[in-house]
Amino acid sequence: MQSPLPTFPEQASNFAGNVDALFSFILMTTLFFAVLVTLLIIFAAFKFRRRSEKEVGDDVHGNNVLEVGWTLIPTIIAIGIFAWGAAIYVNYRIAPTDTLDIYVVGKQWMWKLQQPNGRKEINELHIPVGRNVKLILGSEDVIHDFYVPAFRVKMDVVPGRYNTMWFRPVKTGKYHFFCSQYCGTNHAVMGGWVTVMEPAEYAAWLSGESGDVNPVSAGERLFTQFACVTCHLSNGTGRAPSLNGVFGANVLLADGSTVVADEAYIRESILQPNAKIVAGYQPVMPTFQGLVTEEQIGNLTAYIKSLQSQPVPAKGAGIAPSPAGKK
Amino acid sequence: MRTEATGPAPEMPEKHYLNATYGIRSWLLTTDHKRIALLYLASVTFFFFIGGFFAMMIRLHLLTPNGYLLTPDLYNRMFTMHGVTMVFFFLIPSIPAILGNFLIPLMVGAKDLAFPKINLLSWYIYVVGGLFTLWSMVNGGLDTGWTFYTPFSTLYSNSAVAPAVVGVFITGFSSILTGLNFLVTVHTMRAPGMTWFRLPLFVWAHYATSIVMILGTPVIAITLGLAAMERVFGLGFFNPAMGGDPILFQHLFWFYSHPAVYIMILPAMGVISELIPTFARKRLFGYHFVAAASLAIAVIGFVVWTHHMFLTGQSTYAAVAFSFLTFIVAIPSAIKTFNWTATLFGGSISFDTPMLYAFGFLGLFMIGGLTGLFLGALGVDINIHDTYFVVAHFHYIMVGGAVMGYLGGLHFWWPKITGRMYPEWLARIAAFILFIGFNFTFFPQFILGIMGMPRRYHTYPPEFQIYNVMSTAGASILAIGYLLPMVYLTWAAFYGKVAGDNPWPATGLEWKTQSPPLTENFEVTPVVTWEAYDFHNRPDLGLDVPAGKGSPGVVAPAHGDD
Amino acid sequence: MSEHEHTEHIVSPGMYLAIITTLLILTGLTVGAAFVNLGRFNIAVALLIATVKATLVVLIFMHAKYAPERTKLVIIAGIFWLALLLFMTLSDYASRVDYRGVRYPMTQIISHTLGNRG
Amino acid sequence: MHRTGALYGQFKTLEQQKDTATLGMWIFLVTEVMFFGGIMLAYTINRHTYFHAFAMGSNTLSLGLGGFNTVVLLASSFTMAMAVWSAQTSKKGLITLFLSLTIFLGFVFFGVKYVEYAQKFHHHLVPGKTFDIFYCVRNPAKCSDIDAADMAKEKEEIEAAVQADPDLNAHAQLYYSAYFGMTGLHALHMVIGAGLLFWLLKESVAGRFNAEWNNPVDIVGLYWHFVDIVWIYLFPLLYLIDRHK
Ligand code: HEA
Ligand code: HEA
Ligand code: HEC
Ligand code: CUA
Ligand SMILES: [Cu+2]
Repeated sequence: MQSPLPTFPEQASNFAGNVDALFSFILMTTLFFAVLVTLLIIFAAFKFRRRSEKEVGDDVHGNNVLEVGWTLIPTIIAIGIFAWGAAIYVNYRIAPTDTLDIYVVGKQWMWKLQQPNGRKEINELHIPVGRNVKLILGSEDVIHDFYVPAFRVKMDVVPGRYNTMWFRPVKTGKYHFFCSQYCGTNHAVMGGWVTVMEPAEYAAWLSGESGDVNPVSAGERLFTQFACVTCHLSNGTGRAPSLNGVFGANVLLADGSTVVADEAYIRESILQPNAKIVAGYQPVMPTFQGLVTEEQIGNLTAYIKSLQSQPVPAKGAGIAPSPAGKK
Repeated sequence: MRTEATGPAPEMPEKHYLNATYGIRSWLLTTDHKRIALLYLASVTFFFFIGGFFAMMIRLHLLTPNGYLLTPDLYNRMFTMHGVTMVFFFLIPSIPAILGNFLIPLMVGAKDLAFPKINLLSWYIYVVGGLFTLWSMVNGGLDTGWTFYTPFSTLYSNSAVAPAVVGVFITGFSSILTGLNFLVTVHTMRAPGMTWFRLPLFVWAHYATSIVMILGTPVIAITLGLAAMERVFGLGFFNPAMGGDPILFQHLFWFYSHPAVYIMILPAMGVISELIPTFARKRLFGYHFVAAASLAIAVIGFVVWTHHMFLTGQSTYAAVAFSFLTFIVAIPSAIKTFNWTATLFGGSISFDTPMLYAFGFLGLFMIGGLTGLFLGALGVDINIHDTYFVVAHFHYIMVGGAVMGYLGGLHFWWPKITGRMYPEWLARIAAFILFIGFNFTFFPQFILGIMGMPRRYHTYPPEFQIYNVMSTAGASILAIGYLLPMVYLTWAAFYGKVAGDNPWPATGLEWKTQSPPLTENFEVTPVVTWEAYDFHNRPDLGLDVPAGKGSPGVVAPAHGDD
Repeated sequence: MSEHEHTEHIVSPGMYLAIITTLLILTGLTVGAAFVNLGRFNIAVALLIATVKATLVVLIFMHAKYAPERTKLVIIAGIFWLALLLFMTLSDYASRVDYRGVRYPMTQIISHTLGNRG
Repeated sequence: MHRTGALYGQFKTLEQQKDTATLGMWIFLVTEVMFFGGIMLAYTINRHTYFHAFAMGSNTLSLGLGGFNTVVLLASSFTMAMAVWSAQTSKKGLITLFLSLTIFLGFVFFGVKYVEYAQKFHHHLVPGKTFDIFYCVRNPAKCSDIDAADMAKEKEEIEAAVQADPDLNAHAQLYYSAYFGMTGLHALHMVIGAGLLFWLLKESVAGRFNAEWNNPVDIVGLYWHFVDIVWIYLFPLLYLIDRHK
């Protein structure tokens, strides 16, 4: 850190300047009163100290002019501070319309964040500098709070409802974010980093070229990004079969034959889905020929393989299991 | 009437409330408000040291960023139990149930409170509630934060929430009964001549406090009751899985708990309003304004509660309205501060220990209160809500303000309570240590808050460490500061110099009876013919009133108004 | 202390009888009104009748009508504070624009935000 | 404090003592208002948000039983008022009679409440794990106390309500949370009131009350009437939601 006794963190959002300006204004006015009153007390304590054992003070009841004065002046100042504060807050609560919307879900004790294109992150948020960003906040269990000190903004994440917060990052860099509403054992480690990037960098990051080397997690991201997830629900209730446990299993096809789901079969299913139709399903899967690179197919396959150990739902199994409830 | 400087050295009176009867039973079954006050003193002090122990654990753990002293779960239990004990079992009952209980009947010239048995009952309720909470502390502890936010407290916490909540629920009724007793006493038990506007401001402050206790406490009771039933029987008002609303809990909680902060500060303000005139030997400047400010705080204090919820997603309009009201409620405190300061001018100021505490109160309460304005300002609260800035704010008011006021009051009335003086120089040193230690502990926390360190963190990024070290160092000084008075006040109660009826001298009715007082308080019911803090028309105090400086004698009507 | 030497006012049994009869009639009325479709005014009518009944009980059965001013002040303070609690809180609920009055079950939140694979 | 006859030592006159005690009771009642206020607030918000569930829940209550209990409680308020009158006019026999009547009516109320509660337990309508709004509709055999016509009507109502509110089962629990919370607290107050009445009865049999000294009767009366007022509100709020169909 810069100085041995640091104070304000960096000002990295559109709100930071305003919030700090108001803070300094209140600091100045309150300091004025505090210093004034303190000096008066010290002065009086010296000037009017008791000089003989039996001395008494003056016989004064009060002074109405003074009373009115020191009622009105603080009132006016207080209302001024209120108005300034309210202006910032209203601006903060009412988001502009052209925002980059990011879904944020808090759960004990991690954050899941999702970019508009479906790319998901855990305890990390990547955003472009200069864009208005709106976070849509939901919770899976208890109340959390998304807080970025460098942006000077926070908002509670309340189960049972959505809250929103918005800001515009104005400086690239990496900033801490915290959970700032007490949520249980690991409340203090439920944080992460916001990375503010140049727009071009952000676009590149978003398309997923950079970063991930782990094929399974890369595959998982692609699985969302290409919207496979919208049909292949893991619990088997979607339009397409659940892919849990598929790899290596015998698949019954619509024509009565069976086939072993190996790498080739997966690859074929992605590129020519209608070649082999799974029994009980409609041939509605679009082809991804030309949309996916070889590398991505590899990643997807790796991900599907990783689902081998996931529980296989009974076909058409009931409603989505409730993710809520006691941990 | 004796004044100590002239007459022979005072002696202990032969008969007083302490030696009227003997034995454990005579204490546990007493209906004497003065003895009940001492029962409260013992139990409240006990809880203060328990709470203080938790505080020390917190501070020691936070010495290093990773804190090796406690596990995360244990840390969470520490700050929760610290908050719960300090708020519900120490600060809320401290001044009202100890000093208020002891002094209000004396100050209004009554033989006892209106309902002495209910007064005793309230102490037993307090003890039962305390036992429940202690029991929960040793049986799994409590890790919800003192605010008990749902659904964490009702559905997720693995700690002993139910007994703790029941404990706080029960204790609430002790507070209700105390408030009820005070209100009725002030209305119907005043001595002849003790009109409303001759009441000491300590009584006014307690009248206002009682209003808050009466109207607010039942709401926390039902709220915690519902939360307990939700945890135990599955009621659903706060359970989002059933369509209930966790924010409703916060509304109900803060409807009480914001006004409750005024339960904690108003009595301390009452103490200060006694100390300053006494040690400046001068009327309190603007008596009527200070009395009215107490009532205004009590009333307006009820309509600002959502300032604790600005960022929960309450309606933007509501937040703006409540922020406005928050600034309005600060004004009566400002009025009081200015009137206290003005009282000093033209006074004859001495620096006895109680007055040192009064000075400490003025400075620290002011800082605490003024930082409340930062939090009340919506635009700034977005940043510092739930950071250490809040922690510093409320410790400045509650420890720097209320506890200083409490200790000041304890020293001031100790001679009345025990009949004996505390050691003056030791007491001054202790007050000084407390002041230094306090600022060392809590000032760095403001900066931590500005830097963005959230509260209730058992571990923190290393850039916050330097201020945490300062804070922990300060807390160690503070601990010594608290131990000293505890030791010497106890000592003084038995071996201190005999004080006499009115050692300071002060003007209140409580000083017109012997120290310690009789069980019936006064030998004959006093008739009041003077205004509060009037040093000029009180020849019985034996002070040098400059000729012509006194106001013409005030003649009292035969009996008081209502 | 008090110097209102108010002599006790004794309400006659006839008066009590009149009140209890009125209360019973009003009870019938409130049940009857519930079976008429008044739309959103059903609740208003029900509360109005209840308030009339409560007022009768307070004034006559509880002798508030003959009580000193101080007692009346206490009653009014009670009602006023109850109103503060109810209306100040409801003002928040009523003015939430973003998601007015709607609360979502948690399952729905999760599937909205993260698809069913949350 | 020492007691001289009826006068406690901290007071100077009986007048002052009575004045004090009455004021104390009124202030206590104000705390009760705030106590019930909290749960009223929860009720109001949820009734507004989940009106269908509340209407459906309300319609499962028996108007007959609820109405009967309302009459019983009002009547007990009347007898209580008469007990106070008897005390004020020193009619010692009548005090005992009216106090007994009040207690009797109180117990009638408990009896009816017991029947109502038992039925709700039986029908799995108590919030918690076993709660199931469809229980009776699905297991008509287990709910033989509902006759066929009512059952058909209930089924229809529930189906209509599910149409309007798919999460009916959860939200109906909120209604029953309100129902049990509010009536339960009310019943608790009545239990306390009944205890106080028994004590009064004992004192009145001993001939303690007369025109000079009737403070306890008066004060317990205030409390009993207050409990009645709570019910005056609870009855329409819980039993009379959306009854017209
Ligand atoms: C005794 C306790 C006490 C008292 C008296 C106060 C008094 C005040 N408090 Fe504080 N507060 C707490 C205890 C207290 N508070 C606690 C415990 C919390 C945290 C709870 C939790 O979450 O755990 C809290 C939290 C808290 C918050 C929520 C913060 C957050 O969580 O984001 C806010 C926001 O508005 C606030 C504001 C105020 C204000 C405006 C006052 C005012 O009443 C202060 C008035 C005093 C002055 C203003 C000083 C004197 C005046 C002058 C010297 C003249 C100059 C004045 C002007 C120019 C106006 N407090
Ligand atoms: C009246 C109220 C009151 C009082 C007096 C105090 C007193 C103190 N408080 Fe506390 N505090 C609260 C009310 C109070 N607090 C509340 C409501 C919270 C919020 C809880 C929550 O978030 O839920 C809180 C939270 C809180 C935190 C934040 C925890 C967190 O958010 O993670 C911290 C951290 O420093 C702290 C410290 C202290 C210290 C050092 C003292 C010191 O002043 C205490 C000094 C006293 C003693 C030390 C006792 C006497 C001495 C001995 C017994 C000697 C032997 C002991 C040793 C030396 C080990 N308090
Ligand atoms: C519009 C819906 C849809 C989308 C989008 C979709 N699928 Fe499918 N998928 C289906 C359906 C329907 C079937 C079953 C019928 C079939 O075999 O074509 C299927 C079958 C499969 C199978 C064979 C499953 C088995 O159990 O044998 C695999 C593997 C597969 N899809 C992978 C993918 C991948 C990878 C993606 C994304 C890159 C994807 N799908 C996107 C609808 C979809
Ligand atoms: Cu999540 Cu704190
Ligand atoms: Cu507050």
